[in-house]
Amino acid sequence: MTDPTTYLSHLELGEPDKTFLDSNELIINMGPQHPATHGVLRVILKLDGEKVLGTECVIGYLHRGVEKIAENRTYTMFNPYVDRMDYVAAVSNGLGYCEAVEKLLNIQAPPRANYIRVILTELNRMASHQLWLGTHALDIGAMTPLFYTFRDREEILKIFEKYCGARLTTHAFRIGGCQYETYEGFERDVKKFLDFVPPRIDEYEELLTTNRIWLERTRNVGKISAADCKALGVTGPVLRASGVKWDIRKAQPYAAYPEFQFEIPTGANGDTYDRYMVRMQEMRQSLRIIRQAVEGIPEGPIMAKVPKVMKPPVGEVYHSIEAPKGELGYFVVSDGSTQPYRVRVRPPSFVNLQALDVMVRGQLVADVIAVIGTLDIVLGEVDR
Amino acid sequence: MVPITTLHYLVTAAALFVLGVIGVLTRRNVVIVLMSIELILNAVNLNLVAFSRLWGLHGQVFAIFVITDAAAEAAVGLGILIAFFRNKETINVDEVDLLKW
Amino acid sequence: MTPVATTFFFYFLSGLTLLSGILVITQKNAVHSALALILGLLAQAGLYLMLYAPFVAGVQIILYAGGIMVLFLFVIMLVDIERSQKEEQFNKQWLVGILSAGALGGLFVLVYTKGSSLFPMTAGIPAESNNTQQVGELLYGQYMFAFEIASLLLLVAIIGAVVMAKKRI
Amino acid sequence: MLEYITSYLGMNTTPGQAGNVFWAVVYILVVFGGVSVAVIAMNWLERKALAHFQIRLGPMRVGPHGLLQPIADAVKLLTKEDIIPDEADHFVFWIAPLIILCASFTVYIVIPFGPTHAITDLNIGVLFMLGVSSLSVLGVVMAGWASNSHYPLIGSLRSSAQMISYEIAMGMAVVSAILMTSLNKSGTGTLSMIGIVEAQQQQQVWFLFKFFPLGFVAFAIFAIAMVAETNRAPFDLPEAESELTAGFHTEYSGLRWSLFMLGEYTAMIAVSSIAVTLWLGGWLRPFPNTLTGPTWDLVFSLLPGFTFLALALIAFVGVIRMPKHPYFKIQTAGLAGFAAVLGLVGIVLFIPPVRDRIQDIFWFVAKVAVFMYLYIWYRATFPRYRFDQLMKVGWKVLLPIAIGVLILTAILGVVL
Repeated sequence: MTDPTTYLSHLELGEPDKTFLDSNELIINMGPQHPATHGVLRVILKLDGEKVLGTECVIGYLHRGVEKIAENRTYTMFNPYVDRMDYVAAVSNGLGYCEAVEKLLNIQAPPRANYIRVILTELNRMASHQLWLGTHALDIGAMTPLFYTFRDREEILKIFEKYCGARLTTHAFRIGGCQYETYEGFERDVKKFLDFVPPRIDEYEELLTTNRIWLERTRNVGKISAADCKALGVTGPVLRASGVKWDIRKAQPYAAYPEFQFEIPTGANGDTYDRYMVRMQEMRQSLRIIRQAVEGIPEGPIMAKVPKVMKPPVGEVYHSIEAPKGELGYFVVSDGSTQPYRVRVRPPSFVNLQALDVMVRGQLVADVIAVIGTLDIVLGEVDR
Repeated sequence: MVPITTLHYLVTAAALFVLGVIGVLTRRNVVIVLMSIELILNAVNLNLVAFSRLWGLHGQVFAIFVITDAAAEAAVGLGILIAFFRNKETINVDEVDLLKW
Repeated sequence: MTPVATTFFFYFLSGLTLLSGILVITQKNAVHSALALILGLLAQAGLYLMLYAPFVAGVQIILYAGGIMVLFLFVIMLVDIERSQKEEQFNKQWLVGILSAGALGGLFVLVYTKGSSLFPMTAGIPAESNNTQQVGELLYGQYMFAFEIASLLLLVAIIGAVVMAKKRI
Repeated sequence: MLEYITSYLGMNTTPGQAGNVFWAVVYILVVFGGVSVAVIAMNWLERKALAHFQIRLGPMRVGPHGLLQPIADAVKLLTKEDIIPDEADHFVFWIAPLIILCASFTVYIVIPFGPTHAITDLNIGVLFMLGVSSLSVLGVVMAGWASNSHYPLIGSLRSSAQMISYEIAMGMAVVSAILMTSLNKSGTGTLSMIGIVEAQQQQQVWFLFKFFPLGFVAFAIFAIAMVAETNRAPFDLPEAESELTAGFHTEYSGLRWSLFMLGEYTAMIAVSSIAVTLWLGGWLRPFPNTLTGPTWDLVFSLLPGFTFLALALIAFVGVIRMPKHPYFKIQTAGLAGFAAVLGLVGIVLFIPPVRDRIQDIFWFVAKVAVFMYLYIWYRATFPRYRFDQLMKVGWKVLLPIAIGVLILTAILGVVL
């Protein structure tokens, strides 16, 4: 039997210190097999007792080369792949990609398609936030919200399933609009959902918002200033919780968003509690958007005129949307052929994860868990 | 069967005391030296309690004082040990030969 | 409550005490020493019970086994055991040490054999039922001053330990 | 020999005090078996209750409504491979769960289930309980150290700090209750568990309501500290799943792991018993002052039987609501049998001699059961504290309040 350390010797791993008095640091590996790293994130923590001196994220355990795959697929064929990045918000991913390619092709989705897109995307934002809330609360030790949120997320997934047959990786949209007309009773289902979910959100808040332990665990934990957020490129609820009123749905409107009224909730302190509050309010705003959309949904075609063989003119386009986790951007370069020359994704989770080190330095191990939870990362998207 | 008398307890205590003394004199690990001191204190306690059976409860009161003292001693001793370990990275008594560091 | 099988329990408990004492001073690993010491402390608590000193026995369990020994284990974990285990365990004076300790033991035996007539070997059994109360009365009556001094000692020890263990003062 | 056995029956005391070894052994076996069954039942109840808090069903497959699930779990754990890591300190690794288990079970020596239903009555009963239950921290520390791994080590360091910190507040709260026992004519208190309950009987008040709200505050402090002592949510940092994978027992598996669980649940029942004895009047029935007279006595003595009949009724409703599919035939029959057993026990409890004997135990167990439910409730509701916050709560909130309550109790005791 070969000594396993011989394999490691060429890696020049320094021998970690075995003691952890304050003169020495303790280095622990959190993940990739760890219940609270949301998949396969590996964080190397340098600790002084329980205090975090520094972190190092090791990513790539879920790398599948999504961007490279795009170069060998036609524009249409690549569409389902994007669902596999942020698999809890697959609809948003699809919307971003479709709109980017539409921009490249210079076509416009018809208004009815845009309305359907908004409804589904906002529903998916709800689903993503619910999943985030459940797992985040579980990380901090509250078990029960997880089951409540999953119960309600189920209703959203049912609507998706009825609409396009898939629950998670939906592939709901096509380039140029939507493939499917809404099913019989779609509006009724959505309206029923709109009526039933606000009390459920109150229920989550009842468990957490005023809970003393929750407050102590989240207030002043993982603070990040607006300046730091901007410097690191952090977007989404994390940015808004630091007090920056930046939402691409308002700043660079896409789909049917200009036609709806909604607020951008912001926080003040940029701590975990503010991020929690921002997301909770975003859920309510999403409901507001869905209600406006489902009530004002126009009749008409759902698909624009799109050539059977897609050959966009030579050029490049960057299009970004507000995914549940932040700015999701697609940079698509066309060389005039049927396949994209290059697709680059700007995933919000990947960029937001950079802020981890800034947010946890000087805090405790338990806060690392809380902050990983509050960043709302999905490793499929980080590693792509 | 010999009835158990006070002398039995005293002999036990004496043996324990001797064991403690051997530990203090021969071990190099400071933690074990401190533990040997605890052994000595315990031997004294056993003596005190054994005698308290003869001459009233004063012995037990003293035993409680000794336990208090042991707690204080352990806290300070281990505190010194940690401070020492932090500076010299050793817990060997033989190397504790400086009055300052 | 009358003790059952006094002789057996005395030899059992005192044997356990002495065995643990031997283990404490011979074990290589400090954690094993601490474990042996805990065993010895518990056995000694049993001896106190046999001596009709239940309060001292309770204090022994709570303070010694539950408090001081946890502190010891805590510190042993903090300091580097791996390396100290590889070092020489006994110092060079072990022969002298054992000889002098043996001489001390001989002295004890001498004193006990010569002086055993000074005190009665079996004594009236003090009433156990209000032992705690009597100890309390002594502590807060006759030994009030000593008690207060002891509390002061503990305060000093707390401050001392904090100052010692603090990173930067 | 027979005489030795029967002689105890006439004595009105615990077997330990009577010095009757035979009955002491019988009591020990009964308590050991009873606690083990209680732990198994608690395991099932926790999973079911927690499941219903969280709008799910919990175990449903093994036996009707998952009643046999704990047994299936036990079989699974016993047959699992017992893994000891190579680098672990084998002896310490082996003995750590046993220490926890022994410490938790030894406490039951002095728990009074009734005026004579205790293994023995030490006159340092409370001190003994606190001391022995504090020994379980040694097992936790040793398990964490012996695993020779980082997460268990951090877990055990956390737990040792936590348990020592909360023991102090706990002790102060206990002392204020003991102080209350001395408020009688002779002015002498007691540390004996039976004596404490008898003092409550004598003073005609549970210490929970004595000097309201002082007794209540002391009780609340104890109730919080005891959750921390047993490493349960929201103070379950030593085994915080999301932070330290499983804390001090990360490296344990199979039988040894189950010993930790057994120890934890046993300790939960033990500390709840202390709280019940000190503040909730132990085996005394509720409302002894307002609802007096032979009629009320009769009503209260019938309650145990009715409780079991109600449980039987619930089980019977379950039988009716079972699916009628032939697949569920055995399960339905099993549940019906369970209902019948419960009903039978209920009817047996109506027989006058049994009724009078069992009453004390019933009230004690019922009060402990309330605490067990609280434990589950906490776990379903609260997030977990962070380590520094835990220390802050222990040292800066609970301890000063406990000392304040102690001083006020002493002053009131002298003045009144």
